[in-house]
Amino acid sequence: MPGRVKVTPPELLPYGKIREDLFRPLSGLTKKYFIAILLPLLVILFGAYAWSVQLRYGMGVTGLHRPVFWGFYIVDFVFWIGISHAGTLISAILRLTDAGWRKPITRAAEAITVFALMIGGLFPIIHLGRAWRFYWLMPYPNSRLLWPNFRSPLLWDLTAICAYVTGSVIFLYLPLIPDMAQLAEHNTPWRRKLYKALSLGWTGSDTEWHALERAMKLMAGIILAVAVSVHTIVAWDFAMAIAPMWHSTIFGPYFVVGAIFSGLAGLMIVMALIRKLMGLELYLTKHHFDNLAKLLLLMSVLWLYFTLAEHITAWYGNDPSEMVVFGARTRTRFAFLFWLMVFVNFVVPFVLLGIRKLRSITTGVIASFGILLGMFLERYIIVVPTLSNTRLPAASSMSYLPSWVEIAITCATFAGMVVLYLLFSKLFPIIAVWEFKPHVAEDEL
Amino acid sequence: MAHRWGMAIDLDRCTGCEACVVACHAENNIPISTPEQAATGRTTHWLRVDRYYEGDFPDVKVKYMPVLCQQCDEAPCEPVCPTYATYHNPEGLNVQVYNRCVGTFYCANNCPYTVRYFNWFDPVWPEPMQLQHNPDVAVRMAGVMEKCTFCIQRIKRGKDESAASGQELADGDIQPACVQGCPAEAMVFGDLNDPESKVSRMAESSRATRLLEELGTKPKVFYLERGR
Amino acid sequence: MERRSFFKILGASTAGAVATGCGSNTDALIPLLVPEHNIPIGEERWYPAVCTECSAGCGTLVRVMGAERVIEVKGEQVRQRVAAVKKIEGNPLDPISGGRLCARGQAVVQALYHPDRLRGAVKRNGDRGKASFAAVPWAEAVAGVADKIRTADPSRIVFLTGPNAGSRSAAVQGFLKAIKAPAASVCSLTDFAVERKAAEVALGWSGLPVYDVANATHVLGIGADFLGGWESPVYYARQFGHFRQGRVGMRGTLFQAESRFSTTATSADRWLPLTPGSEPQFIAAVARILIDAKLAPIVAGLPAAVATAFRTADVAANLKACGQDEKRTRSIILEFGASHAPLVIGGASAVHTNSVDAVIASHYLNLMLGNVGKPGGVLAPAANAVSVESSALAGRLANAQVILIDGTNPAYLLPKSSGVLDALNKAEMVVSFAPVVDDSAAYADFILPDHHALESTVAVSALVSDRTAMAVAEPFVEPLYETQAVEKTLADISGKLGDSYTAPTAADLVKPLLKGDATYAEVTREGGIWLVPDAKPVAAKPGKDAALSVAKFEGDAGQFPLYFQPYLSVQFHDGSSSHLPWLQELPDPVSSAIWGLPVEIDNATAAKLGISEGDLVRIESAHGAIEAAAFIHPAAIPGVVSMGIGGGHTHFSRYGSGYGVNALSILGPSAEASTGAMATGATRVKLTRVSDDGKLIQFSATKSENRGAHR
Amino acid sequence: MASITWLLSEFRDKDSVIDAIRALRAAGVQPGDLDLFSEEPLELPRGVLDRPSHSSLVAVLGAAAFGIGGTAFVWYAQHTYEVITGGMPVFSFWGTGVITYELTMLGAVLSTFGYFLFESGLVFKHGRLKRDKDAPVPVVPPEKIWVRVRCEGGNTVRPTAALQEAGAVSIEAKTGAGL
Repeated sequence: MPGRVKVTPPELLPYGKIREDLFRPLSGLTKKYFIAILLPLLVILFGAYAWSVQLRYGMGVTGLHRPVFWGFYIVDFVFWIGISHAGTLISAILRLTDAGWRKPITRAAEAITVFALMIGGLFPIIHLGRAWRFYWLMPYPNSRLLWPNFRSPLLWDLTAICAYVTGSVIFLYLPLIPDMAQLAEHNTPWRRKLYKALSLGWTGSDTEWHALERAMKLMAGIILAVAVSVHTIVAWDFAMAIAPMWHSTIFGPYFVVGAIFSGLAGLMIVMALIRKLMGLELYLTKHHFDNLAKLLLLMSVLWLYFTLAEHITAWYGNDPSEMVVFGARTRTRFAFLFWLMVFVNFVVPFVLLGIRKLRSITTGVIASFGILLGMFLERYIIVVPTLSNTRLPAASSMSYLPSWVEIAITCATFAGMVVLYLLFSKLFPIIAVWEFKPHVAEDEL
Repeated sequence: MAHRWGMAIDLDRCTGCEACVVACHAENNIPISTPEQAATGRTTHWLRVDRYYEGDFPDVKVKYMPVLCQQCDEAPCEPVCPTYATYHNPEGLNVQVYNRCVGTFYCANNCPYTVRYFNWFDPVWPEPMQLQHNPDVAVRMAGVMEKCTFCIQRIKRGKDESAASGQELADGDIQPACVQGCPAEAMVFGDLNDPESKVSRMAESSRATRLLEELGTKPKVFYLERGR
Repeated sequence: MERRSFFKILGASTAGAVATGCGSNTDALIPLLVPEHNIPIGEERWYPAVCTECSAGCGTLVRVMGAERVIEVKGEQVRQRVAAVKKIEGNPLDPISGGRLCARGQAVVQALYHPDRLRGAVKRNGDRGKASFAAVPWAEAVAGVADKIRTADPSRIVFLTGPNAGSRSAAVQGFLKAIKAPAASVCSLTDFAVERKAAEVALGWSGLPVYDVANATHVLGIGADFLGGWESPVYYARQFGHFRQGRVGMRGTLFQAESRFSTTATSADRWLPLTPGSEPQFIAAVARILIDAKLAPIVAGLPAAVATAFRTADVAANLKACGQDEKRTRSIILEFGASHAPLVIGGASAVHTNSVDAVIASHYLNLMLGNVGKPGGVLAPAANAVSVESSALAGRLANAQVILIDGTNPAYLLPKSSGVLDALNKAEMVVSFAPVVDDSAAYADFILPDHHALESTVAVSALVSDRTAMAVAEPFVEPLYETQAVEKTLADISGKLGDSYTAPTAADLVKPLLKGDATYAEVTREGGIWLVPDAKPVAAKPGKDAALSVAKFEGDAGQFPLYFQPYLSVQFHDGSSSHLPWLQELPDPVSSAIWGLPVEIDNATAAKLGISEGDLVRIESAHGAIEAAAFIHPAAIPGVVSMGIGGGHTHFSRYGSGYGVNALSILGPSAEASTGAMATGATRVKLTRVSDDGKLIQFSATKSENRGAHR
Repeated sequence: MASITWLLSEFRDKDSVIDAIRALRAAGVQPGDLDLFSEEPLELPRGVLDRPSHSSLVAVLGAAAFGIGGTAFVWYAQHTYEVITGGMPVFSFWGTGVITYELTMLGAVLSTFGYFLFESGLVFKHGRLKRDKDAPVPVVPPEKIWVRVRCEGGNTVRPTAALQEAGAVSIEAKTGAGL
């Protein structure tokens, strides 16, 4: 038996072993784990210091200037909101289509969503000139007798992100309940307390299971609608402005596709790491990565299609101010970044993942890192060239480069993702245990 | 009838001397940048004089164009502000309320004229430079957006004076600092709702154009083109 | 006059005692809250004043309001309510400023509240030029200066002044007479000695001719940047506005022939890029074209030599020497000559060795066009126009025993080749009256800081005016620091010497001009005295002979292939405004540069030398070298590099020193022969690229509007 | 007051559970008296043990309530302090549409979650669940399914027989007080 383990599909493993394998990483704290969490914590600490400098002295400590008023923070914002689409969207789509191979992936993906949203949601606050007044965007009866301006796309953002965070936390939480109920049974006292409280006294009765399954089906549908709208609205932050190369109708779907694309890449990396670090080779098999790779290829093509559509319409339209931005992107100042983006977002995935012989977990991870870089660049290329090439040519100005503060804060958010993920995977099984059982009822009907 | 303030700038008169720029600084407590800040693009000029070189040597021409907030009737900066820090006042002015501003930068990004300026740091005036501050104009703190106000404090003062003296406001009684200072009298300010005002007549001129009119922002600054 | 402005004047005339208009309400409401002499909160008062930033003599109107400052009294911080200057505008009653003001005039208030103003008299306690000073009591400083003057050889006392004509110069000349020293020497780029001399030679006028631009139909500027750095920029800009669009159905047309794409050239309809120093040849060609076309006949009074030169000028050769395309130039000149009221404005914004010849020739051109003394032509200066009394600077400085400096900055203005720094180092005593330590004051043994003009009584005659015009102001704000008006300081020094000298006051200057029962008090209420134009203006008395000489340049043409043309910039003028942050961050009209001016290089030269915009380039003459950022100027003349004056102060406050470089410092010592005026445009240089980091800071992009196309 | 007995029986696989339920129903046990406990969701064939649910309706209602309520709130907020910006009307379909949509979705999310807590009985016990809140709950070891039958008045004979017939591994009875 042990020798044949490799070919056994995880669904056919004995349940006890699954449970044991998946719960094992939760217990025991190794030195490695501490270091893995401590290093990113230091990075976060430095990022926090950088932010405190920014709060103390003003936005002047960033690389922003007139007319490039948006820079790394907004790029980060779009990037992280994009990453957040990994989870919810993927797990919701796969759940709705009942794709069986999704099962070991969904939890990991949904966790990415929640953390990426928490991180991404910080940036609209970090980028404010007076961050300590961020709550002025909230609709609450205030002493200024003034409600916020609901016509502002930033209010749309706020509403959408609030809805999305709420939805995705619930979406992550619901399928965790049965697992936590199990975890509550044998464990250290404080963990037992925690899991007990969080599992709300789950007993595993068929009433509960029915409610859970129904809620998950509904949630999958709703969260899909929210996720699409969230990134559409993020895109509309740009598209609603009458700035050249922003005022585009395809920005909504373009951003959604880009978001899923980067989300998948993020998921690929996270899964490969989990697999390696937690010894879950049995559960996250080549099969899963293969499927993810195919999805990545699909999104890569879609992304290229949108990029092409976006640029060819601008080029053909030959609007003078758009052409300046177009030129800056493709020929002059940002050309290197632009073509690097096309290379890592399209050429690299197609070579590494499109050619069957080359397709492996390693190449998938390499391609995914490329895609993450490419998608970061994409957002940079959308934000900066438009702003630095104003409609009145005389107002155009020097290029934008981030300052150490912006870089530190950006790094801190990546570190934050690592820390949050490490904590999460120590507290909760990263693969939904109960979902592993084969569903046979439908076959019987 | 309510006023509708507007400006006309005759580019044929403008010599690019930039007296208007200093007038604006003196009137509006505009922060002084340091060379380090200037090098990173943090200089503030509510009113700037753009220059465009055209033609080949020796028939090169320069077009000077004083660009200030165009006080658009349909201002793109206004709807995007989540806190109503920028809104439209009853006299058609595009008003910036510093206290409400949280600094989202959105208005500046959506301004096709790029006339919005940000306070990157708290402004510094070494003693005794603060004595020059115009008490009619707020000094802005770090983190808020600012821009040309058409010297709203002068409009207010003009209206107060007219109310106190019982004399109706005449065309030209109210002048923003830039208009007042312009040696070539290239800039004219007045009420666009008064068809007899100088600015209304200049706006009717066949030489009159508005900046980026095709965007539908309906600016209230009229430029009279050069050379005719 | 605009009604509001009129109110301002009314307010000003009664200010101090009773507030007017709506202000009385405010007074009634808070009479007990503020001391009597302070201005109620929120209330504005307007006082007339005089702008002394340049020599034009604009009358200004100053907005004063209450303000608060924290001062230290016996080690304690005390809040003090003061009347503070808020804004400076033009005085609408003044025919020169007409209620308008240039950028520098409006920035003056920053000089008043400059953080680096000297708080009192100081004495040098380190090496000369290092600007190391310690405060001393005024009495000690005055005594120190007086002691030196007492023992010095009066003929070796050199008093350097700026170009201002008025109460200050009267006081200085009186003082020098009293101590039996020679008259003051004007050390300035803006005394317009060339233009004065030319007017005297060609038209027999003493004072600067007035060009009636407003009533001309076509103006041909030759070498005179009359809208930028020239005699009276506000006056001419106002006229220009009217000339362009102020007349129904009539738009004035401006042609500008100059070696630099100056402010005037940018405003011109056509620009004729002249080879530096070729103005006389150009004028001869213009004259010949006009004569041939029978548009301007040789008139009586034209000296025979000039008439012959004009009549026989070789148009093709001359225009070639000037770098002009003959066909283009001919059509421009013919349009100009055929116009209803053509006017030539000749000047020397950049002085060449032959500039006086050029300006004289321009006057003769106007005589031929028949516009001298007529509307739309050249008008005679007012009868009382100030003629600057001056002793030649050359030679005296090197031999100076005591150097007193007021209103000028020789260490900055004079090139290194003049030996000015040696003279300042060598002199037994250097005294400066500068309110802020500048390049020259850094060498001073004593600085006896002057009041700011707004804190003192000032009377300044208008530089360019066809009528008697003198702007007069009494102070209306308390002196901020322990400074002292130079008039008083000179009287103190003279008192120590036992002389009975008293400085002439503004009132002394005004009184002879008063007509009827007008009083000095009335004059100060209005801000000046402006009489109607003289009924019988001084007639032109042409006749003195003149030659059309060829300009000479410093430096070998082979080794130094490029002409170097420093110019008076809009923001800094001759560098005297460089310490004002508003002007430092005022984008240069040409390059949009802030905090330091670049050197302007044409496309071809830049391409040849591999220089691109923002590069650091070395500008080297036979007399020195400077390094500045490059600006590739689309309208620079091939082979001519220009640079604004005003950067590179060694000492001029925190805002003025260290930004840009001093273009004047590498000039050769050559001068215009008949006037001794420094030939600012007569030096050749070569350029080399140093690095790509010229630290050029531009506020906005300088681009063409034509942009973007399929590619 | 009738005493109540709960039969707790353990099964090894789903098929025998289905048999057991069918047998119990045949023995007259109401669906409301039956509960299954398992470690994983049991998807039973339709008609075996249906539990009617209103979750979709509740989600729609919640969505509609939030959408309408949110829109009304925006309308109210915009009109209490009318500020004109950019020439846009104070309140418009286009400008508010996005907010309406997001709030609709938020309503659906919250009502779905709320209804889940209610329906599952985890937070709001109701009906049958409230009645049985003191009933014994089996500990579910892996790979096991428990069937709990509520027998009123100690009438356990027929259900026990049905369970045994269906292949129960063990059956134990517990008695407690009913309502």
